[in-house]
Amino acid sequence: MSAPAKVQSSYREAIRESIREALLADERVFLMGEDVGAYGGCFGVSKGLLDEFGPERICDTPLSESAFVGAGIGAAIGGMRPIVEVMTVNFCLLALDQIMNNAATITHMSGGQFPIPVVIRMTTGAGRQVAAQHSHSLEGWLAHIPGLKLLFPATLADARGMLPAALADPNPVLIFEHASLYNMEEELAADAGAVEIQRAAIRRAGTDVSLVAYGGTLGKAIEAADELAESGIEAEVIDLRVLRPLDDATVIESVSRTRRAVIVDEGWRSGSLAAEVSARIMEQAFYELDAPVERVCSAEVPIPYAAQLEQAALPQASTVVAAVRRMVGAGG
Amino acid sequence: MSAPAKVQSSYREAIRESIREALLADERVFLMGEDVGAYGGCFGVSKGLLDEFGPERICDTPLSESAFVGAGIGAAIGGMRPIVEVMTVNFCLLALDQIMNNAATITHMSGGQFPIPVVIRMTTGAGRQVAAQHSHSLEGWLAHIPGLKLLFPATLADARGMLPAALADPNPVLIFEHASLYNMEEELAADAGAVEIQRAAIRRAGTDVSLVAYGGTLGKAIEAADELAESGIEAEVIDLRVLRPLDDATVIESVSRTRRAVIVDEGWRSGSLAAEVSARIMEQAFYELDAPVERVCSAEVPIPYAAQLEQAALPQASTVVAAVRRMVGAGG
Amino acid sequence: MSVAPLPEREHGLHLLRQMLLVRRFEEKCVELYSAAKIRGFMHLYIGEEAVAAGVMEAIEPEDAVVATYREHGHALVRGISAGAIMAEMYGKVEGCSRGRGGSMHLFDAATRFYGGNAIVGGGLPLALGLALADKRAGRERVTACFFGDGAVAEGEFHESMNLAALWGLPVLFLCENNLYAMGTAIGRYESETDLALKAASYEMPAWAVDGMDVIAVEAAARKAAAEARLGGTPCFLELRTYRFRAHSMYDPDLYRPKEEIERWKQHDPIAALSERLEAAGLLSAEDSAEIERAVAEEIEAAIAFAEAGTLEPVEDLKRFVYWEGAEI
Amino acid sequence: MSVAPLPEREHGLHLLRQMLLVRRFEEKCVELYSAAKIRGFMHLYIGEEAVAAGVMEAIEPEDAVVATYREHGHALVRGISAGAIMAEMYGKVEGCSRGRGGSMHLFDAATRFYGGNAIVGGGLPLALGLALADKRAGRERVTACFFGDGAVAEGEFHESMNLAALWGLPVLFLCENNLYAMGTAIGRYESETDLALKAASYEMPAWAVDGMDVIAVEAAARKAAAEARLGGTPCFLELRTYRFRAHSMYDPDLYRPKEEIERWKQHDPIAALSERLEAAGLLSAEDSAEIERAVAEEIEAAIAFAEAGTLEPVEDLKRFVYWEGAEI
Ligand SMILES: Cc1ncc(C[n+]2csc(CCOP(=O)(O)OP(=O)(O)O)c2C)c(N)n1
Ligand SMILES: Cc1ncc(C[n+]2csc(CCOP(=O)(O)OP(=O)(O)O)c2C)c(N)n1
Ligand SMILES: [Mg+2]
Ligand SMILES: [Mg+2]
Repeated sequence: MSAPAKVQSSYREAIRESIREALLADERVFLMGEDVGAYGGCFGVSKGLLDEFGPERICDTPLSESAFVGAGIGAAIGGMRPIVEVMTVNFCLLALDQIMNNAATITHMSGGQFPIPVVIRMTTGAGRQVAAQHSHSLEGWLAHIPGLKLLFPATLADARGMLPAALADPNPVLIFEHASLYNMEEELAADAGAVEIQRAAIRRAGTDVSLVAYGGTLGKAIEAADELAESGIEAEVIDLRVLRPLDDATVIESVSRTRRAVIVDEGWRSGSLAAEVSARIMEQAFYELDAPVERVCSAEVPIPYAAQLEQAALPQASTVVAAVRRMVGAGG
Repeated sequence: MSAPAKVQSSYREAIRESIREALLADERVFLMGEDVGAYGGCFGVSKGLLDEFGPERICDTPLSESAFVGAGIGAAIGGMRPIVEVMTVNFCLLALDQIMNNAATITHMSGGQFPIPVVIRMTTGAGRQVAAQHSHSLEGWLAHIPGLKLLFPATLADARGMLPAALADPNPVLIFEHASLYNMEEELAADAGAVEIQRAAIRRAGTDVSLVAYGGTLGKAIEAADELAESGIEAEVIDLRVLRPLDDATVIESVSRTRRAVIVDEGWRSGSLAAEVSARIMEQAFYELDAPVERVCSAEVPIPYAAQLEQAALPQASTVVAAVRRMVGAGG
Repeated sequence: MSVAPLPEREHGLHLLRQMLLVRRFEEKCVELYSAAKIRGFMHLYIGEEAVAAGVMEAIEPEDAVVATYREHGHALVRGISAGAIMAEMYGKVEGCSRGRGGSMHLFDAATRFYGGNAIVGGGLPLALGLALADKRAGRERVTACFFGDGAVAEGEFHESMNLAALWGLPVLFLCENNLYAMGTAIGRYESETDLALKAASYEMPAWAVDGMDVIAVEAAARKAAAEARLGGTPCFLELRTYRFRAHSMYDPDLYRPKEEIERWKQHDPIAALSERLEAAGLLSAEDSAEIERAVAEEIEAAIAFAEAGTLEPVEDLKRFVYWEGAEI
Repeated sequence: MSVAPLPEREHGLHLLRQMLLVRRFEEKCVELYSAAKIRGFMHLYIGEEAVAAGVMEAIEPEDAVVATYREHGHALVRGISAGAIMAEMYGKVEGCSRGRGGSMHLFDAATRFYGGNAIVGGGLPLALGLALADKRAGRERVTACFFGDGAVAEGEFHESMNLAALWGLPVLFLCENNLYAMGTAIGRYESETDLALKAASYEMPAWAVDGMDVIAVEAAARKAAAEARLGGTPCFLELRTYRFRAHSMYDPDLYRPKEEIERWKQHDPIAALSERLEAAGLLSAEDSAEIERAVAEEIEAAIAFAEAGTLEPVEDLKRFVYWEGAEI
């Protein structure tokens, strides 16, 4: 063992490994949520953990989103380090009172008396024909809430390293996992660990346009950039990583160089995170822009089951490419 | 009785009158919610209606936001015209699953089989020192949801006329009422009735900057415009009125003339409705702008109890004035 | 639970056919899922057919039905055509939800079938409202609301039970207790597993029923429907049943003891009814063959219908976000 | 409900003093509200003092408390200084929540007082978590969770009761049944108004207690706390009480019959205890006067403290949105 060892891993395994390591490292950590135990997690993330750690650390809960999310918040105030899994973001609507009025509020409202080191994980996103009630992308919407931090790993290193960083944070942290990423495979350093959770990352350098993406749309942005490169347009691709507080410095710096931006976001367009990014570019880099910022978002419809409709509703690499070509044509 | 008669009314009375009229006009209409009956509504809106219409039409509900909002949705599908009062927007977090996954979704998801003519009223807004859990301004946030329509009366005519228009609409309509407006008094036509609910309204004409406001911030925008006028800056004031679907045509037309815009929104800044308006101006009027669009929103904090902190957290006319002066100085 | 008396031959055969239609339809669905004709989440009702088949006998065409994502059975027995359901699962415009809902969101205005709700517990408040509308309009109807044992843990269950009892809404709360919420056994998520007991804290009449016995289900549902319709009161039925298949097509089903599954399969509701009818001389081998044949034919026709269906053009994506129908 | 035996003189006087402190403190609050020193929503506990006073005797300093927006009484009896509470209501930095919470959001880490929650039912899940943390850490503590009768209708009540019973969490569910949720009488929002009965459907021990009798409350709370602490099980107490004042300062209180209010005032918990102590020769007129004097002094000091307090500079508005304390 001399050269820095690499292991092949999936996004799912990277998250599982990060949970395992946290459970081993700190007695105060436990995982709770619907079907995290005997079932192994609805996306198989926690498979095997019940056998390894037992039901005191891997806790199946009733279908009671408000109670168990609130219990996670209370346990964090009580000194534990809970990892609460809300199966999918679709069900967090039932726990939003706890998230907004307790997790996000109590530290401030009590005058700073209580840290709330709870981590809440949720799967998000569409694309698998599971229809309107199971296809929400609400991460950008939840990013509206002060007092929370929101993370969205789009790479294996982040899938592996965001959880330990979140657990070390004394504030409530929501971590999103896009359903389409679980099977993504990559090489990962064998000793991969916590990553920083303040900054956006430039995943591809470029000079002609900034593509701002995150989570499930990062791959689409990169695909678009690759296609654009063939016709000589060099797109810079930014992975927001942290949805709250937003690292707009990285975005503004990039846009100030490229003078154009397209934001790619799976949320519904009106009131999307993309709107916020666009507004910030307006405010901080207006005079740097050669063309108006564009957004490629989901269509404003409940996501339909039929494949052709669903795909038409979601952001696509081709839509991004078209937006960039339009923009370069117009402004340059 | 010859000249068009006027009556003095408050915002509260105008809403009450619109409910009364709807109850008289259509047997299918009923009002339900916490304390709408014996108590007369937590803001006194429904005072007297129980006596007039009886408990079959004015229905006190248990503290069960999810059940009674869902029941309103179901009753609408079943052919009724329910007016559901969620005491304040703060408590709608407990009913969001019903609102997003049923009210906003079933028409589309069923392939267009069911209209859902439910009206959901909620008081919103801060400014009365009722602290973090009772001071949310979530109307802009809820405007993210496709399938809903959102209205916010900021004038007496709208307070009087939006409800009948909403009840006539076959879709779920959310109506917001800002707590600070209930006591607002104005003259109202004695025969005031339904108003249109598609368009934004220009409440004050101007040439130098467009102030985009709605609901609780309209008064502040007008106040700012009056102050600006003293130093020769003529601000146009737009009342959005309809928060979804947004009437961006009116905004874009105005901004194209004034070449500057400030959006005044009581929501938390990141992910606010103001962000959406800014992004749309970016997309549709970028080349018309003389200066970047600015937002005056609430600070990103749980709203505190102490008066000086609360006021510092909220948008103020003075902040709007300052933003406009900065902007006019910079761009003009 | 005493043994309910056998119905007349014709009715017995009808019940058998209804259950068999569900069983064979879903067996086909499994094949079609493997062939990627059906996608997304799919939850099978196999093993639980007696519940839907029994309950639907107790309600009228004018009554309303609210179901869950595990609702192929309810939809078929309620009378939505197998073709419209299959086309829905194919994502075709001819589907009962125009291809927009899929397996979990079958809707049909004609039979007052209001979904197909994939949020556990999410259909209950809706059912209250449907019943409320009927009650206010003076229509003597009931709303049959199906949900799983897992839904009992949700806050919406509690709120809905209370409101229904308080307002005397004619809702049948039909709890399909198959002992598991996904991979979690009921004893690991309910502190009190006798579900009918819950109804007592709302002063609501409640019974537990052998959900593998279609005749018992029908009898209980008739009693509950009569109380609801005339007494204007909700009723709660715990229907004790079991799913023979995994929770969904994604579920490797590793959390249930094999013996438990085998034991329950001994109580297959279709076999049980067949045997009772045969023993009573009401069902012959030819009858059985004929039912199988008719069912197979219906399903083949449904598949042909779905195959022949059309895909909605993507230009129509935004249609029906808002109501487009006649003025209401 | 049998009459609980009188405690020793010292303890009796202590209970009396606790209740009187709450009563007189709130009477002052009314004046201060009229004088606009206190703003926002304010809910008075007057009439219900026996509940907080009795329960707090049953729990230890290491235990936790979760309360509602009607929590002046709980906070005072728990031992948060009257000055810190008054300063909070004045919106001063010296307040127990730095002036950010106000009347509805009293917090105090030192006494493990976790609010002051103004969302009906919102504190219950939090209480589960606090109890869970203690249980996992092997600390023999209980969490006392107060809520109103109205909260029983909320889904969170149901979810929390089930989860607490299922996991054996040492939570005392303390339902302050004052017969009204704001302006709605319990019979108009609960289909079954015997609240202790609800606990049965979670297999949770439960008792109803005369909440106007501080000695009975203390006895019941001691029993429940002992079960919770040692048995690791939640308990539910229905504390039958009544608020003598309106729901909040905004409430004209028009929905309750005057006679009902007068009837309940005959059961004033403070007068009742005084009379019993006097009758037993444990309380003299001088004792009463001395208690009144001491309480008045404490309250005057609290007001002086609040008056002398400082307003947080607006530059600090964004402090504590995220944790600023020591590394944890
Ligand atoms: C609110 C909510 N939480 C979680 C889920 C994910 N989920 C789907 S089905 C299911 C189990 C439901 O069990 P039960 O109610 O017993 O119905 P069954 O599937 O056994 O018929 C879960 C957890 C969901 N759909 N909705
Ligand atoms: C979820 C929620 N809905 C509504 C309200 C408004 N509200 C405040 S107190 C109250 C009545 C609560 O009654 P109860 O629980 O009996 O407590 P009490 O005030 O009688 O002590 C209501 C409806 C709220 N704060 N939270
Ligand atoms: Mg089940
Ligand atoms: Mg009460």
